[in-house]
Amino acid sequence: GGTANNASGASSSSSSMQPVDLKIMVGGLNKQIYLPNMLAKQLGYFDQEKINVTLVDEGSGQGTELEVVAGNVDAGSGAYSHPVELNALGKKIETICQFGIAPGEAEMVATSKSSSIKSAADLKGKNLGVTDIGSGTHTLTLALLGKAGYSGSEAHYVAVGAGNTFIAAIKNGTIDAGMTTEPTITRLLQSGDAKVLIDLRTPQSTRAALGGDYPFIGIFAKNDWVNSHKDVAQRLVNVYVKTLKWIKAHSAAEIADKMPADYLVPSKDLYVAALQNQLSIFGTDCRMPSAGPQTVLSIEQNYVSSFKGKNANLSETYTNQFANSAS
Amino acid sequence: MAGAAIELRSVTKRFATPKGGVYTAIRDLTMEVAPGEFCAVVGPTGCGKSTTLALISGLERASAGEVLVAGEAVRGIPQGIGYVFQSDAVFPWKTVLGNVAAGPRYHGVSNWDASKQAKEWIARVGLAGFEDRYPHQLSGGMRKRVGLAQSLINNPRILLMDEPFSALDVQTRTLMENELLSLWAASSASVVFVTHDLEEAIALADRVVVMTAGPGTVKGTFAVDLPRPRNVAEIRFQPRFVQIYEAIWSQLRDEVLVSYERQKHAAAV
Amino acid sequence: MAGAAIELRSVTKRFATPKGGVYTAIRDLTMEVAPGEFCAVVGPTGCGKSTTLALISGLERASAGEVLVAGEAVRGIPQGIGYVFQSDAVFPWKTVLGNVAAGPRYHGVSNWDASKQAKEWIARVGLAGFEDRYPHQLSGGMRKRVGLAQSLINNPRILLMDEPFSALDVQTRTLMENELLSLWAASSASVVFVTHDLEEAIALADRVVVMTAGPGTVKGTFAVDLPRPRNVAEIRFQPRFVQIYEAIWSQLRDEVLVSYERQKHAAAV
Amino acid sequence: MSVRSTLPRSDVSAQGGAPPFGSVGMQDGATQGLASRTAEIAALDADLSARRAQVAQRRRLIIYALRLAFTVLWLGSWELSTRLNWVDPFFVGQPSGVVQRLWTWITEGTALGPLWLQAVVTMQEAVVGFLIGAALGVVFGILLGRIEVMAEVLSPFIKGANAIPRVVLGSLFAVMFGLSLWGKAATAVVLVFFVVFFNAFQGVREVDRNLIANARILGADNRRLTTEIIIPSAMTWILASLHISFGLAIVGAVVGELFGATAGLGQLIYNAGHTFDVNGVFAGMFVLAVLALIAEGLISALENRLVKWRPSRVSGEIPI
Amino acid sequence: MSVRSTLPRSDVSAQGGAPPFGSVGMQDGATQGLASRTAEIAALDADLSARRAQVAQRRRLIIYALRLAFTVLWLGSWELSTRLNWVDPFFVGQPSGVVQRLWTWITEGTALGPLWLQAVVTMQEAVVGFLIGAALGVVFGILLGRIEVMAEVLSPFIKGANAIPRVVLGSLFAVMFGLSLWGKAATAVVLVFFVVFFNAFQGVREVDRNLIANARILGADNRRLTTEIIIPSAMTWILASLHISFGLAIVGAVVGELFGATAGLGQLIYNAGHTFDVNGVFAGMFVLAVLALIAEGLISALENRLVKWRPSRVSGEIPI
Ligand SMILES: Nc1ncnc2c1ncn2[C@@H]1O[C@H](COP(=O)(O)OP(=O)(O)OP(=O)(O)O)[C@@H](O)[C@H]1O
Ligand SMILES: Nc1ncnc2c1ncn2[C@@H]1O[C@H](COP(=O)(O)OP(=O)(O)OP(=O)(O)O)[C@@H](O)[C@H]1O
Ligand SMILES: [Mg+2]
Ligand SMILES: [Mg+2]
Repeated sequence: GGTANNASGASSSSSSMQPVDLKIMVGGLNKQIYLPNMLAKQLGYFDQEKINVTLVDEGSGQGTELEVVAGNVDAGSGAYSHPVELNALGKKIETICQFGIAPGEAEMVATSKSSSIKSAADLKGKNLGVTDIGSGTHTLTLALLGKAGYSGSEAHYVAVGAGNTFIAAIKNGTIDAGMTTEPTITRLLQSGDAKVLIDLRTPQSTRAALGGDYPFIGIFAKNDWVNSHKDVAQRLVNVYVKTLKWIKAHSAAEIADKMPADYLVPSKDLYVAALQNQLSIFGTDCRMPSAGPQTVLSIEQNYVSSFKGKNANLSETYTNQFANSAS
Repeated sequence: MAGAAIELRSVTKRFATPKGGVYTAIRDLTMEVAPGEFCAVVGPTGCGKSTTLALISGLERASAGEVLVAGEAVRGIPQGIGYVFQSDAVFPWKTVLGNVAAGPRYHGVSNWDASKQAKEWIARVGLAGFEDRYPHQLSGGMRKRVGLAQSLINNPRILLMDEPFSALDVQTRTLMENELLSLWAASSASVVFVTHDLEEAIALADRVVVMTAGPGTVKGTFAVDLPRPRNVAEIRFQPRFVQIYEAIWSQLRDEVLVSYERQKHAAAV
Repeated sequence: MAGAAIELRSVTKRFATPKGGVYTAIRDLTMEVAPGEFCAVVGPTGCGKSTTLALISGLERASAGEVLVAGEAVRGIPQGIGYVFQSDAVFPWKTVLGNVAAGPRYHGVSNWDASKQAKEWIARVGLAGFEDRYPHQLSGGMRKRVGLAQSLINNPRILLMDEPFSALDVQTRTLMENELLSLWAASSASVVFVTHDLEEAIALADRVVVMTAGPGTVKGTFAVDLPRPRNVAEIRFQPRFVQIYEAIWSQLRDEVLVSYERQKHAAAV
Repeated sequence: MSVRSTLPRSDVSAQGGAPPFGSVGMQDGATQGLASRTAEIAALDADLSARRAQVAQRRRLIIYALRLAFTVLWLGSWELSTRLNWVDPFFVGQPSGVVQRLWTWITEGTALGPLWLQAVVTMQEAVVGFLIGAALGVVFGILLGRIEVMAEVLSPFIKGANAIPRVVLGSLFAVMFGLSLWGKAATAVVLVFFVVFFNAFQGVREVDRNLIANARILGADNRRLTTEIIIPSAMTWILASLHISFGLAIVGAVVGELFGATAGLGQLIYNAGHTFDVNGVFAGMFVLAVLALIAEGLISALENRLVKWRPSRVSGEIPI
Repeated sequence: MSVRSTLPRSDVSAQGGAPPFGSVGMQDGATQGLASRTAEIAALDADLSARRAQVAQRRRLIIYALRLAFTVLWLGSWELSTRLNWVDPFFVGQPSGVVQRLWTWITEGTALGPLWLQAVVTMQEAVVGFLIGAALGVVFGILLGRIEVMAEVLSPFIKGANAIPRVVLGSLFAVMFGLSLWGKAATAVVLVFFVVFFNAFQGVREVDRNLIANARILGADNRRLTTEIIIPSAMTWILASLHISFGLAIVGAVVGELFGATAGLGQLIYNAGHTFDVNGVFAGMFVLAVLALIAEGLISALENRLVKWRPSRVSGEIPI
C-alpha cells in the first residue's frame, strides 16, 4: 500500500506510482446512484492510477460503513449521512469524494391517490413507504414532512423495501406514497402506477424540497486511513473525478453502453430512461457542496429521533483536500 | 370335506445375504391345513418356521410356489387371520388395555365395547390389574400374554402362533394351553402352532409337521389321534402320547442333529 | 469358605406405576450365591426374577436393602459380570461376528484376536457360517444364541442368565445346556440362572431358589445333590431327580396358582 | 470343582419351605394378610414420594444455580472485555447497554410503539407460520413416508427447494402476499416446513416393521395404521423437529419483516442496525430468545403429554 | 368339533417320513448331495438377480417418467399462466425467460464472471459451513445427550440462540470475520448447527436402553459406548438432519453474501433483484437447487454405506 505522502498531487506521473491493492465496498454495485464505481472500473481508470481495485458488492443496503469502520475494507461507497452519524458516536470516517449533490430519490405517489396528494403537506396522516424504519429514505421522508411543517409522528411509515416489493405495495394500496430510487421510479412511471410527487433527483428540486444541497452518495474512508494513505486517497479521488467528468461528457445511452450487460435488464431502454432522469445529480469534481454538510446535520438533528441531542464535528466528516488537487 | 384352509404349494423363500448372495430359508415346502384343524409345526431352530408363518400371513411374499388361504392366493393380508409373533410386537405407546382393545376397535367395535371385551381377555390371560401398564413396565412373560390376548380377541378364522408360550413358566403355560384348546374347540379356527417343544405340539395338535434343517421343507407329517377334549397336564402320561412322541422324535432328532452339526462345522450357503 | 459371591440382603424394589402409585416388584428378598455356585431361580411369571438379576448387575438400584457382589455394595456395574438378557439385546448394526467380538474388544483384546475368539464361540453356539449376518436376518433362536456367545466369550466371574434357552428347540437346548455346564466346570464362575423350566433348573443347578408370586421374595431354597459332571439329557431319568423335582414343584405350584388366581381375579396394588 | 463340593448339601425337604431369614415367611406371599400389607405399602408410598420430591427439588436447584453461573460468566466476561476495551463495544455491544436499552424500551416504548406490541406482531406471524409449516411438514412427511413412489418422485424437488435462500423467497412473498401478516408467515412456513418434513418423513420410515405388521394383522386399515401406529411411533421425530422449528418460525417472521412491515421485532432490530445501535440489536435478539423459550416450554409440555408412555430417563436402565 | 373329527387319522408311522408330495424327499434335507444342490442354487441365484434387476430397472423408469411429468406440469402451468397474463411475469418470472437467462450465463458469463466461478465460491462457503456446523452439531448433540445435567443447564441458551435471525447474525459475522469466506461460512454454521444438534441430541436420547445396558455389561467404557453404541444408534437421526442441512448451508452462504461479497451465486441473485430481473433470481435459485441436489446425492451415498445393516425397506415386512 501507499505510505503517507503529502507531495502526491494530481500531477503525479504514473511511472513513479507504486501499484496498490484496494478494497472498496459498495452498497449495491448495480444501483444507478452508485454508478461511478463500476463505470470507473469499466473505463479502466483504476488501472491508470495503478489501483488494483476490488469492488465488494453489498446487497443489503446497510453495513458498508460498518465494514469501513471495522477495517475490513479500505473505503466504502455510501451516503454522506453515515460519516455524520458515526462521528456523533465517536467513529471517524470522512468523505473524500462526493458524487452527487442530490439524493437521487423521489417521493412517489400512487396514481389513484395523486388527486388528493399534491404536495408534501398532503402526506400528513398517510401511509408512507420507506425501505426500512430508520433507513435513509425514512430520514428524507421525515425531512419532507418537517419542511412542510409537520412533526414526523403525523404520518404512518411502512417499511416496504425496495424494487418489486415497493412496486407491489404501491399497486395494492398498502402505501399511499413512498420514497424510492431509480430504476423503480422509472418503472412505476412507465407502468403508470405512480407519479413523482417530490423529485430529489435533481439539484434544483432537492434545494426546493429540503432547503439546501443534500449530499448523498460518495466515497468515504476512515480518517486514520486517509491520513496515513494520502497518496492512495489522492489517486482514488483522481479516478472518480475523471469518471464524473466522463459522465458529464456523455449521454445516458453512451454510459449504459459501458456498463456490464447484466446491469441492463430487464431492458436497456428502462436503464437509459432511468439514468437520464437522474444524471444531473452527479457533480464533476468530487467536492462537497459548501452548505451540504450543514443541511444533512440539521435534518439529522431535527428529524431523526436517534440523533436528537447529538452533534457531529462536520470538519471531520469530509475533506475537499483531494478533490481540490485532483486534475 | 371343504378345500384346505391353508395350502402351501412347493413354496420357496430366499433372502438376500449381506455379501450379495442368496440364502434359501424355505425350499419346495408343500403343506395343507384343513379347516378347523390344529396343526403344530416343529423343527430345529432356524429351519424356517417363522418364515412359513410370515408367508401364510401375507407379510412376506414367496420367491416361488403358491400360498393359498381359503382357496385364494395370498396377496396382502388375508381376512380373518390372527398372528402371535415370536418377538415382541405389542405397541409400546398403548397400555395393556389399549393393546388388547386394538383389534376390535380396528374392526369397528365401539370403544366402550372394545374395552369391555379387552378386560375380559386380559383377565383370561392372567393380567387383571395390569390394564393401565405400558409394555415396558411388564415382565417378558406378561408382554407375551398381552400379544396373545391381542390376537385371540379378534376371534380369527386362521390363527398363526409362533412359540406363544415359550416365555411362560410351566404352570402358567399349562393353564394357557388348556385355555387355548377350549377357545379353539368353541371356534372353528384353523391353527398353525409353531413350537420347539414337541410335547406341547403333540398335546395340542391334530397333526404335527416336522420340518427339515437348513433350507426348510416338510420332513414328515404325523396325525395325533389322541381323544379330545384333552387336558394338557394329563395327556402326556398316556401311552399313546409316548408312542407318538417317540415316532416323531426319531425323525426330528435327525434333523436337529443335522442342523446343529452343519451349523457347527460347515459354512452356510 | 470365602464370602458369598453375590448377596442380597432384604432387598426391596419398587416401581412407579402410570397412575402415580408404587408397585412393589420385589420385597425383602434375601439370598446368597457362593463363589463358583450354580444357582437357578424359578418362580411364576412376573414375580421379579428379571428384576433380581437387574439389581445384581447394577443396572437397577434397590429401593431398600443391600446388594453385594464379591462383598462390595453394588454401585454401577460390578467387574467381571456377564448378563444374558431375556429380551433381544444384540446390536442390530453389528454382524454376528461383530456382536460376539464386542466383549473382548471392549477389554482391550486386539481386533484380530477378538475375531478369532469370536469365531470359536460362534461355532460353539452352532452359528458357524452366519458370521456376516445382521441380527434382523437371523431367526429368534439364533439371535438368542448370539447373545449367549456374546456374554460367555468374556469369561465372566459372575454370570447372570435370564431364560437363555427358552427360544431353542429341545435338542439344541440340551446341547447348549451341556456346553454351558462344561464351560462352567472349567471356570469358577458363579451363575444365577433364571428359568421357567423347573427340569432345566434342577438339571443344571447346585441350588434352586423358588420365588413367591406377586412382590417376589424367596419362598424356599433347595440344594440339588445330583452328582457332577451331569449329562442333562440323562439326568432327568434318575430317581433322585424326580424326588427333588416333586419337592420343589409342590412349593412352586402353590405360588404359580396364587399368582395366577390373584392376577385373574384381583387388581394388583 | 472344589468350591462346589463345599456347598452344604442338606436334604431337599429340610431346606424347602424354611428360608434362612427372619420376618418374611411364606405367609406373606399368599393372598391372606393383604389388608395390613396395603397399609404398610401406603406408608412406604408416602415416604418414597417425599424422598423422590426432595431429590428432584435439590436437582432443580443445582440446575438453576449452574444456569445462573453460566449466565454470569458469559455476560461478565463480555462486559469486562468491552470495559477494558479488548473488544470494541461499538461492534459487539455491552451487556449493561443492552439492559439499559431494554429498560428504555419497556418504560418509554420503542421507535415503533410499545415493546409488547412489536412482540405481539412478530409472535402472531411466527405462530401462524409455525402452525401452517408444521402441519404441512407433518402431513407431507407422513404422506411421502408412506407412499414410496411419491417420495421418490417428489424428493428431488423438495430437496432442491430446501436450498433456496429464504431471504430471496421473503421478497417474493412480500410481493405476493403484500404487507399483511401472511407474507411474514409464509417466510416462516418455508423455514419450518422443511425441518418438520424431513424429520416426519424419516420418522415414518423408522417405524418398527413388526408393529406395522402386527397392526395390519389385527385389522388396521390405512387410516388407523397412520393414526395409531405411524404417528405415535414417528412422534419423537416430529417433536424433535418442533423443538427447533418454533425458533425458525421466529427467524422467518423477522426475515419477512425485512421486506415490509409497520411493526415487529424484526423492524426494531433493523432500525437499531441503521442507527448503529448494536445494543438495540442485541436487546431485540434477547426478546426473540425469550419468546422462543416460552414457546419451547409449551412444546415441551405437549411432548410430555404425548410421549408419557416412554420409560422415564431419570431412573436407571431396566433391561427386562 | 365335527370338522376336526372328519380329519383322516392314520397311524403315526404310516404318514411319518413319507410326505405327500413329489420331488423333494427327505434326502435333500440331510448333508449329502450338497454339491449338486449348490449348482442348482447358483442357477436360481442368477435367475433371481436378473429378475430383481429388471424390476428395479422398470421402477426407475417409472420414477423418472413421473418426475418429468411433474416438471412439465409445473413449468407448463407457470409458463402458460404468465403468457396468458393471469399473473404478471414481472413479479413471478417465466420459465422460458429463466432458461434464457441461464443460457446467457452459461455462454456469456455473468456480470461477476463465469457462472461456474460463482458456483464454486458459494459452494466453498457452504461446504465449509456445513462441515463445521455439522461437526459441532454432532459433537454437542452427543455430549449434551449423554450428560443430562449439561443438557438441562445449557438447553435454554441453545434454544434461545436458535431463535436469533440469521440475517442479523450474518451482518455481525460480516463485521467480525470480514469479507472473507469465513463470514459466509459462519452464517451457514449457525443454520446447520441447530438442526444437526437437536437431531443428534434426540438421537442419543432415543438409544435403546437395553443396548446400552448390554454394552456396559460387556465392558464398554464411556468412549466405546459412545463410538460403538450411541453413534451408530443415533446415526439415522444425524443423517436425517444432514439431508436438510446442506440445503441450509447453501442458504447460509447466500445470506452471508448479502453483507458483502465479490462473487457468488448470492450476489448474482441480489444483482438480479436490484434490476427487476426476476428470471435472473429464479435462474440463480435453480443453480442453487441443482448444487444442493448433487450434495444430497453424496450424502445419500454416505447414508447407504453407514446404515447398510438395516432391513431393506423395499422387500415386504419380515416379522420374525
Ligand atoms: N431377512 C432375512 N435375510 C436373510 N436371512 C433371513 C432373513 N430372515 C430370516 N432369514 C434366515 O432364514 C432362516 C429361517 O428363519 P426363521 O426365522 O424362519 O427360523 P425359525 O424356524 O423360526 O427359527 P427359530 O425357531 O429360531 O425361531 C434363518 O436361517 C434365518 O437366518
Ligand atoms: N419399569 C417398571 N415399572 C413398573 N413395573 C415394572 C417395571 N419393570 C418391571 N415391573 C413389574 O415388576 C414385576 C416383576 O417383573 P420381572 O420382569 O422381574 O418379572 P419376571 O419374574 O422376570 O417375569 P417373566 O418370567 O415373565 O420374565 C412385574 O409385575 C412387572 O410388571
Ligand atoms: Mg422363529
Ligand atoms: Mg423376566
